[in-house]
Amino acid sequence: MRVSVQAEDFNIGEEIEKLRQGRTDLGAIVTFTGLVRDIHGDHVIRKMTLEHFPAMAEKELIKIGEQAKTRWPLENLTIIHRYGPLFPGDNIVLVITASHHREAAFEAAQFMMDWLKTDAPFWKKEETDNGEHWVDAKEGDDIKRDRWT
Amino acid sequence: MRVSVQAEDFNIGEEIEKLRQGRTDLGAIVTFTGLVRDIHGDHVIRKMTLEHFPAMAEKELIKIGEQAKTRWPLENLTIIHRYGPLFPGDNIVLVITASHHREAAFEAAQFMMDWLKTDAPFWKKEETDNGEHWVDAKEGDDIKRDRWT
Amino acid sequence: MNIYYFARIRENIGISSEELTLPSGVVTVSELISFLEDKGNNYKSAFAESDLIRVAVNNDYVGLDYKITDKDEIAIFPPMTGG
Amino acid sequence: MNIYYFARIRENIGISSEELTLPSGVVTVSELISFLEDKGNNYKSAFAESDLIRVAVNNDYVGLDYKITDKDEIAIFPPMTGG
Repeated sequence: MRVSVQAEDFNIGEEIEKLRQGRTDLGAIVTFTGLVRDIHGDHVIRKMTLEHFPAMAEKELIKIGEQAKTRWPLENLTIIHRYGPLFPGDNIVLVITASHHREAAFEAAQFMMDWLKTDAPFWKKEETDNGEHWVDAKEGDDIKRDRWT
Repeated sequence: MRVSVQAEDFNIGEEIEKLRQGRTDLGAIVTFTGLVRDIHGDHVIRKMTLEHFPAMAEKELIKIGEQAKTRWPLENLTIIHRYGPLFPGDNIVLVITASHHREAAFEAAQFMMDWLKTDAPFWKKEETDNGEHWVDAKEGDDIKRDRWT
Repeated sequence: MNIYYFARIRENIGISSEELTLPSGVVTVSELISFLEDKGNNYKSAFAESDLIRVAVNNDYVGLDYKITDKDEIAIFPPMTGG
Repeated sequence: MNIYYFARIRENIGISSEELTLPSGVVTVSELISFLEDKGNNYKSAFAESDLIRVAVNNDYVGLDYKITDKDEIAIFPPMTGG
């Protein structure tokens, strides 16, 4: 398991290489990449700043990864979450799962994304054509997370 | 939509770049990569040869991509399927979905993989420590495909 | 008509394609397969399990009761195992 | 005890952390928040909606009825919006 909380960008291709390197037992690799969109609702996004709680962020990502590993037969996984100022088109988050079977890889990636949204200590602030504001947590996100429990 | 049936390997990182290049409207990118495993059941796999039906393969992949587009709000998608001799650790198939929202990207990728397994005209032959044989279609694959209908 | 074979069925029969004039009395895919089975044991073993036969006519999947003509391009193959 | 604030709550209060001696009579997180609210309108607005408060003690998420001690590190923040 590789977990990283970082300001720098990540390279998805390189991260996949790291995780599969020298291995011939993987049948399925799923990646999810979350990106900054240029529109949110009616507003144009100019910039998105991600604040995080350094003492907890990596620990919580590891916890989510460990949970996924107990629920699905994963051979390997990667979670990278960025913080700091980001712009439309930029990468925010990357989850990679590797398994013998495609269902496990898909489901574990979805599971981790659902939990990340509600349980990883990160907060998004948007700078829009209508001023700056903190992104509200969506009630739907709790529901998505709780379908796994 | 980019669809390719090819003998050559593909580079996942480059394929993601092609699909997102110059765009700032994508919120979620999901990739699925299917790989040749070194074990199948009790047997060691030395080589896997993928036979295909050239006149139909690309057409069927396009059809599956079009279906995914009518069911989910996808901004872009890629399907690449290799044929010919492959070895453990090699890439077989790549599906990429890009959407504003993560559920659409995840579900459309799963949908396309389920349909590919049963409806794309490719056949796998394995060379194992126990001789050569054609891989049997799994009944479960039909069930997985049919859950979408 | 041209008939193309793929994968296990191609190997069982021993050829990857053949040209044929639509035999009289043959209307459906299923009847074509019965006709081919009479050509020899290689065909018989190729088509032994009807559950494991898939057919495309002019590059579209069809059922065994699909009606064919002498101008059709027929492809016969086992269930797909791609992906 | 040290208290850390994040995101909207940090901005509402105007500081990112402060040191405090556990006030007498304060046992739970919820009571600590009530105590802080009395310090001024910046705290009141930060904590106006109790639904929108999340708390961690010593880097573990806890509920509002969690019992705290003077040695704890408290973090108070709005619902997370990462991912």
